[in-house]
Amino acid sequence: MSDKNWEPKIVAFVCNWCTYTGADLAGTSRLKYPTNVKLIRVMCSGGIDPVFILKAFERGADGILVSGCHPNDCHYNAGNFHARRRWTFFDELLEYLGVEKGRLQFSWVSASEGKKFVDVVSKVVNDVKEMGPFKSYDELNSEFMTKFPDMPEIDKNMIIKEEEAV
Amino acid sequence: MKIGVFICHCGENIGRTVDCPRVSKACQWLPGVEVSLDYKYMCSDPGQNMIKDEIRKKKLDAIVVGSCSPHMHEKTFRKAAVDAGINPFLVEIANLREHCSWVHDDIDAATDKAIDLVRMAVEKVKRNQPLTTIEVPVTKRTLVIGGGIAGIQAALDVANAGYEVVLVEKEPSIGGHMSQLSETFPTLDCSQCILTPRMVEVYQHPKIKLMTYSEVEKVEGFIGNFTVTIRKKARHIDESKCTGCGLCTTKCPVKKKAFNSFEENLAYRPAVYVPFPQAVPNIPVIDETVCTYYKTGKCQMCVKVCGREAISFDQQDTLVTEEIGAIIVATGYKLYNIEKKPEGSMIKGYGEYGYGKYKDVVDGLQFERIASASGPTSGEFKRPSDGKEPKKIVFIQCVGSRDDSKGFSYCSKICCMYTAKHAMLYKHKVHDGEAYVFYMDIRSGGKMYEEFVRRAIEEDGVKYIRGRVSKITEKNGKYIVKGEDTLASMPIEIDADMVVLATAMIAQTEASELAQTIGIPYDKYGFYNEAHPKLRPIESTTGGVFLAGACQSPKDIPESVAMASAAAAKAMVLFGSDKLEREPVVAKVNELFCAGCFLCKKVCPYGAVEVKEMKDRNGVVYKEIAYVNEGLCQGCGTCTASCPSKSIELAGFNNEEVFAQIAAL
Amino acid sequence: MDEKIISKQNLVNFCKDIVANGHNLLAPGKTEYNLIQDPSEIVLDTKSKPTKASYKTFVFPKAEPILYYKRGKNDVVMLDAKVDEKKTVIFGAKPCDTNSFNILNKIFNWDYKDDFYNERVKNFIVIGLMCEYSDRYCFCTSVGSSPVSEKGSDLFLVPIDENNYAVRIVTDKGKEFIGAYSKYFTEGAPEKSKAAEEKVKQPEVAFDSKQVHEWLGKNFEHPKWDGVGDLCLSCAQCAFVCPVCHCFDLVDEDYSYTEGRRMKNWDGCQFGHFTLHASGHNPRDIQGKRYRQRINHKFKYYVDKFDEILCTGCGRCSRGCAVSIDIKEIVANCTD
Amino acid sequence: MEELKKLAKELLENKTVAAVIGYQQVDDKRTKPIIVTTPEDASKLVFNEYCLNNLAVYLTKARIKNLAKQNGTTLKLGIVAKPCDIHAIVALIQESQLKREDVYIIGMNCHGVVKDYGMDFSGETLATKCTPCDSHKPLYSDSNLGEVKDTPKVSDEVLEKIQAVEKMSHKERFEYFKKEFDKCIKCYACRAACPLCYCQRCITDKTVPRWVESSPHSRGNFSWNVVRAFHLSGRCIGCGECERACPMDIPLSLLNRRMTETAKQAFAYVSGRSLDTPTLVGSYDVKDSDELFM
Amino acid sequence: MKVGYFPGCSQTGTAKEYDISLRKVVEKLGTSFDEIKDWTCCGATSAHVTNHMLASALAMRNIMLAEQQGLDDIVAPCAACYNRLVVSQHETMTQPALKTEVEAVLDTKLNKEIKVMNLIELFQKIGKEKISENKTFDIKNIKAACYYGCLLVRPSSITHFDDAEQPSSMEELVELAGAKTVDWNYKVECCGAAHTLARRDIVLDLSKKIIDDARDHGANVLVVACPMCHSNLDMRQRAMKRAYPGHKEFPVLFLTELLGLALGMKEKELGIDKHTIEFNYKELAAEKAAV
Repeated sequence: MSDKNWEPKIVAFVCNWCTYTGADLAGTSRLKYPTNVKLIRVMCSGGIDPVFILKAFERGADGILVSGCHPNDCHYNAGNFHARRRWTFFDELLEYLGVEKGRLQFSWVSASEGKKFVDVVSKVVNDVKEMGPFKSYDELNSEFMTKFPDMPEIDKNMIIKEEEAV
Repeated sequence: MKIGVFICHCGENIGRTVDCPRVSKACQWLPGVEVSLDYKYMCSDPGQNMIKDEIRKKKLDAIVVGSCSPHMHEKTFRKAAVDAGINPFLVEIANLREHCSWVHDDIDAATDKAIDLVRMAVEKVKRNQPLTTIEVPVTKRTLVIGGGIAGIQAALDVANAGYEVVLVEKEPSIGGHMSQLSETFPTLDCSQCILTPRMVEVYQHPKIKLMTYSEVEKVEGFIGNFTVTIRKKARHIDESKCTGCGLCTTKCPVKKKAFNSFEENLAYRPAVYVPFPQAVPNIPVIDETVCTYYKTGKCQMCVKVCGREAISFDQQDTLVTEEIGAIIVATGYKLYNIEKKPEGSMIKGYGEYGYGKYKDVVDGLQFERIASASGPTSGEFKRPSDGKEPKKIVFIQCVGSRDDSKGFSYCSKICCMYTAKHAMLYKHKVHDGEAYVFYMDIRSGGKMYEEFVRRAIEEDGVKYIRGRVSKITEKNGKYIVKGEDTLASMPIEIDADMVVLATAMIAQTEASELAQTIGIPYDKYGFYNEAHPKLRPIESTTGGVFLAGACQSPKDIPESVAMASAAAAKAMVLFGSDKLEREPVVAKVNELFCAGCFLCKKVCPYGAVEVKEMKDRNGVVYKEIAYVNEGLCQGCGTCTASCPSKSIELAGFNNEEVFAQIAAL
Repeated sequence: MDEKIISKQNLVNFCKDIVANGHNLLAPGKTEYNLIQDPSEIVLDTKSKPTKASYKTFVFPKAEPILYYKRGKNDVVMLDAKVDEKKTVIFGAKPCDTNSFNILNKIFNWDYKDDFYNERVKNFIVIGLMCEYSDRYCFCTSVGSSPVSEKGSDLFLVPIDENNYAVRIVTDKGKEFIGAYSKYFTEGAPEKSKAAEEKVKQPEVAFDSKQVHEWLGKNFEHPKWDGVGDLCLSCAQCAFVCPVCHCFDLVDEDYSYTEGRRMKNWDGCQFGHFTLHASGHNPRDIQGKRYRQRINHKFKYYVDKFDEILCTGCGRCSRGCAVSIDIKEIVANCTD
Repeated sequence: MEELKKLAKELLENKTVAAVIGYQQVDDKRTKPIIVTTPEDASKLVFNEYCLNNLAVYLTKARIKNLAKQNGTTLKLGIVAKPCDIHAIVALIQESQLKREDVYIIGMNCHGVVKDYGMDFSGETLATKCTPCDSHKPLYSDSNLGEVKDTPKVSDEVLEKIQAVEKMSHKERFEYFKKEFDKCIKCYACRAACPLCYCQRCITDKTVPRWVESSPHSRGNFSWNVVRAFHLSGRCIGCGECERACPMDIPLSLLNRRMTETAKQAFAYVSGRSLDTPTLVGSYDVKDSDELFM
Repeated sequence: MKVGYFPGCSQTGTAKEYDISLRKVVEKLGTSFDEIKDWTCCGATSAHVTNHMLASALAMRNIMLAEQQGLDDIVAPCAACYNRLVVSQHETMTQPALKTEVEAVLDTKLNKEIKVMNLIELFQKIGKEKISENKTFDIKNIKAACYYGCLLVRPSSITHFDDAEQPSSMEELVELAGAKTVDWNYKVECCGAAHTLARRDIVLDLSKKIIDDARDHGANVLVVACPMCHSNLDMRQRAMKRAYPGHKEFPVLFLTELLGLALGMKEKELGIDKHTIEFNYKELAAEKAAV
């Protein structure tokens, strides 16, 4: 991409029992993956509403990972089976609307698959890096944003990543 | 709202890759954050005291702790918060260790990410609702599934403590695989002799309700409050009348139609049978599939000989419902049948070594029966094909286990020991016989185990060859075993009279189905998963369900017994109090907007969603809506995602909280 | 009033110049009014059916930011949104559309002067076109207008023969505007355009708005409202395609952790939650009450307040209604 | 036609039904819905190729339901329904919005309807929802009326359009739908006209948290249209009312139909066809495939 | 039906009779071959142990030609060719780096996976039932030991053909043709072909074991589907006689020859007279009768 320093923003919606724990295992095993991904924990993949995914895109996510327990292994028996039907439709729909497959990826990662978690995350990050920023979705949002590029800075302290705050 | 942010260095674990002071400084500027601090070990007493002091001093409403995984210390920090006077559900953990410092190298990037994670947690905690734990009653009854040695032990332990037990066994008798064994290692005492008294004790125990020839059909409910439906299969014998005289079994004209599975198919059994003489209960079963009466409507020999009129051909399966507080799963194992198409098996055999083709290639349990004094050969070594005494036996270890390409990757654990035992038993009876053992490694960890193997080699002269067997071919009644002696680096050929395969212990055929019925996870082999491999090896991840014996992984008898007693203790811990506290992570319906499509009811895995009638002032029902039974809800949230109008929310993980996290990205 | 003549060819040239001068040019398309890049695409047809949606969104946008904000730890700064000051020419609008300006000007300049609206209108040049279309839903004549009404137009086109249009200069703004394009215009012949106008078939007058006004004042509670309410599905199609419905809603929308905007969006009185109070109480809880509000607002309250009927008689709401509710029929029935 | 009037009259007279939801003629080539509550008005009922509405939408309306409650008992609601409308009724019953015994279905044999009022009925003017239709006789009905005629055979316009869009690149598709959705004014006519959008409070009206941005700008329109299509996935019965109701001519049936095809291909399920099968959304099969999304 | 045909070098030389009988049998069963034009070495020779790239490229060249010729599947009757083509295709298609390299060497793009069939798969495709349908000559006196050798079934994870240890698909065809089969132990054992020139002693030992086991289990004919196996088992029998006095000659037939007999063709027609060990069905039958 044109901006060399661009780093994609990746959100992962994961279930508490398998993928979150799998990610814990990746940590315990000191495996490495890119910092781009941030996890949002829900109890079960069955509880992941596809609208969360839209919301994350609205908030500038360049790629999204959704992951839960393998089929038959759901902590709640059947949550992921329902999720599977839901995801089938949602993924088909977004794909049809022109969102590339790589932007939204689904996987099953169990609590013992720390390595798989790392592989999955790395794949999402790499795929999204290759595709570049999710400009087309951003442009949906820019309709009324770009007109006023020079918003005044209220409070220097708001730049939260700046070290010398105060 | 005043929020406190506490960043833990975790010694160097977080501090090495995440610049903790920078994180805490940056978080000071988040809206709502009153105080933001970092400390070496937040989970230590001084760390917790710091949190408590700040809560009291600054009158904080909620806290965010940036530390290790919530699975580690969420409870610790919640407790600290409660001590300082705030609701435990107003505590959020930002996982800065497992999800940040340990998985990243770049300090700048990891610190940035840590700030993001804390910010997300702050935004979530702002929306968190104070929740109170839910108390549920406990039914002080235990269900033990499986009547092998593990199930027997667990049932006896719980019953002896004074609690009621329901013991369910799918076979006509309890006893399990242990009852099939000839002798046990490393003491070589008789398996039946030590087991039978236990079986009888179970049968006579006033607190144990024994249900043999029965299977668990449905498990509903949750820890302390399970409702279990058990299918009692039709025995076609009236249990209340039968005296166990056995006349029917001896008079049954069906002689060679059904294999005797207790004898590992080395003998036949009649259509009405008791699996083995010491069976508990000593009540026969009629096998509908071979009984002449069920085929032709004639015969009824058993009816004629039974003086008690106990034969009941039209007996049907019955369903029994039991209220249960804790479940101990002790369903055991089976042997890997590597025959090419083993009947009824999910796992496809790979058919090497001529198993299933050559009659004299047998597996471990078959050899146990041949060696057993009560077995088909009355304890004399005779090979199945022609009944001759084998003069040369080859034992092959690790058949189907430790084998990535054709079998299973895991070590079957007990085969080294029982093969040594087999070879020893053979040598004790056939003094001029030769016994060869092909092994990969000898794994004999355990009290007196290594000594036992040495005895087989040194005293009994069993020949151990390190190497694998490539092929067994048959020639003139002999079995040519081709293999390699890897210590001598030589190919080797032995013309054996009989071959014994130490096939892998694998999960029961319906292990995964039962797991799904109960709602417990299992690994890729079908063995049940423990909640934690080190610290919670007895519990399944489902509350109130405990594991005992080989259903969790291959185990020998002492290990199974130990695990069974541990499971019993776990069940009793549960019964120690009258009420159970449950996390209040449950779904709740917005009654104003629920349209009553009941999609939530359809997707709920626990049947926790019920129909509620909404009535107007005149008592007329104006709509039917969903209602969540808090006792049954386990908090998965599948209902919340499926609700089209978003009129059902999961406490603790409600949509506003998730959205706040997304917004804080 | 001045009148000029322009040939068809010059009309295209005129439009081309408008675009070339950097003005927005709007003309009716199939569904809605479109911004035109290539004026040769414009089809001027007095017999064409009114577009499904009016051009309301160009003066009173369906969604517009009114301010931007940025939150700090303890404070907020705000920045007013501004209106694009580009001149916009609406070309070929029907009299039932142009009439909307007269009506909307009143509400947007009443107790509060709406800068967003007024700024936009200031930059508008409206070129109306005589209308020869009429179907069962048209009733401009019943609300005091007509297919040849110049109300709201700055310039008004009347076809006088196959190749020429009469251009009536209605306002000074219109006069000033065509001054720069005088080369395309020749002197007019008012008698020809008069003749053309007289040939136009006027829709029948369906009701007397005064009587309706009176009836509405007396029949706030009338079982008739429930009948309509039972059929209406509670969407806002009627309000949103209406050239003069002007209700709006204010929403704050974040677009990042600290920044956001306040949006002014169209709202429709037929939505169930339009009048839903935070308490849970809803004064217009059933559809009949909401439809009654719609009719009353248009033919009673607005008349009381501004002496204008809040309706141009374009019939769009009825034409687009999924369940064929015909406002003309209902209003015509508002008599004893 | 006479038999319809006669039946409705009888049903109302003998109090089998409290009302008959049906069609009345407006002019030659135009009908509109009518709710007949008296036997006298039964003569207003008609059925022909201009009966475009899917009247099942009325069955979930509180006031209409109240009509059925008379003197402490609940009468049935009669409805004149095309075979495709009956699919919606089936779906409503499956989704607990209606009880089978509470509705009297006057199932009409149907050979298609026109695209819009005022058109002559022919192959060219056949409504797009009718081209792939295979239900010309009611699946479920209490009375089955109307003559059986052949439906004109025309190509499946919507499917062709779907395929054409599928051939575009992702970028082009995104742009195409952005342009279409941009037209949306959020009048929610699509929602109002849909018999299966019966929620008491739509997800888009939920403000805390804000699920779907209410503004009719690009982003809000995109979200709304995605959520609408998603909520109907596996449920849409293909009556096409949303698209007909849309004042801005957004090709909504493209999305609905596309998801219907997915339901067909991935799960061999067509919504509203059987009262005996569980709904696709809300049930599962352990053998469902991951292939479509993984 | 038309099937792509990759003959391989043996079919034009030492195993000419295999080629002849194959073409005749296939024709009789109503199928014709579309031979790959300009086919070259499959790479099964020393290439695959000396130069991996060369071995892959050689095989893929033939597959590329098949693709360009518009074929969906090809048959490689020689087990060595079959194995090389299948393995190369698998490796090339699953390793992007190798694929790029091979494509560069071949100066083309490899787009589609061509299904490479061995002899038995060919008959499965044509339709096994066609054999029994077209059978005109009774060969019930043949008791065949079906010999698969090493290359036909392995590695099973790539070939996905039959069971690597206890295959049975050839028996099925032979029995459909009317002959009997025996159950024996050496179906997939090595015949020593890799050492055929360098270590004749090993070859003789291994091949003799195969022949002896077949005979011990009551067979009177060995049936093979590989020209390498055939040349070892057939041609080496004279040497075997010298090395192991008392060795009795044992006929070795190609599967296609056996099928040809059942379909009513004469030995000479099928090229069986080219074998070192003579075979004549009439004599076999007569011998059988004499016993």
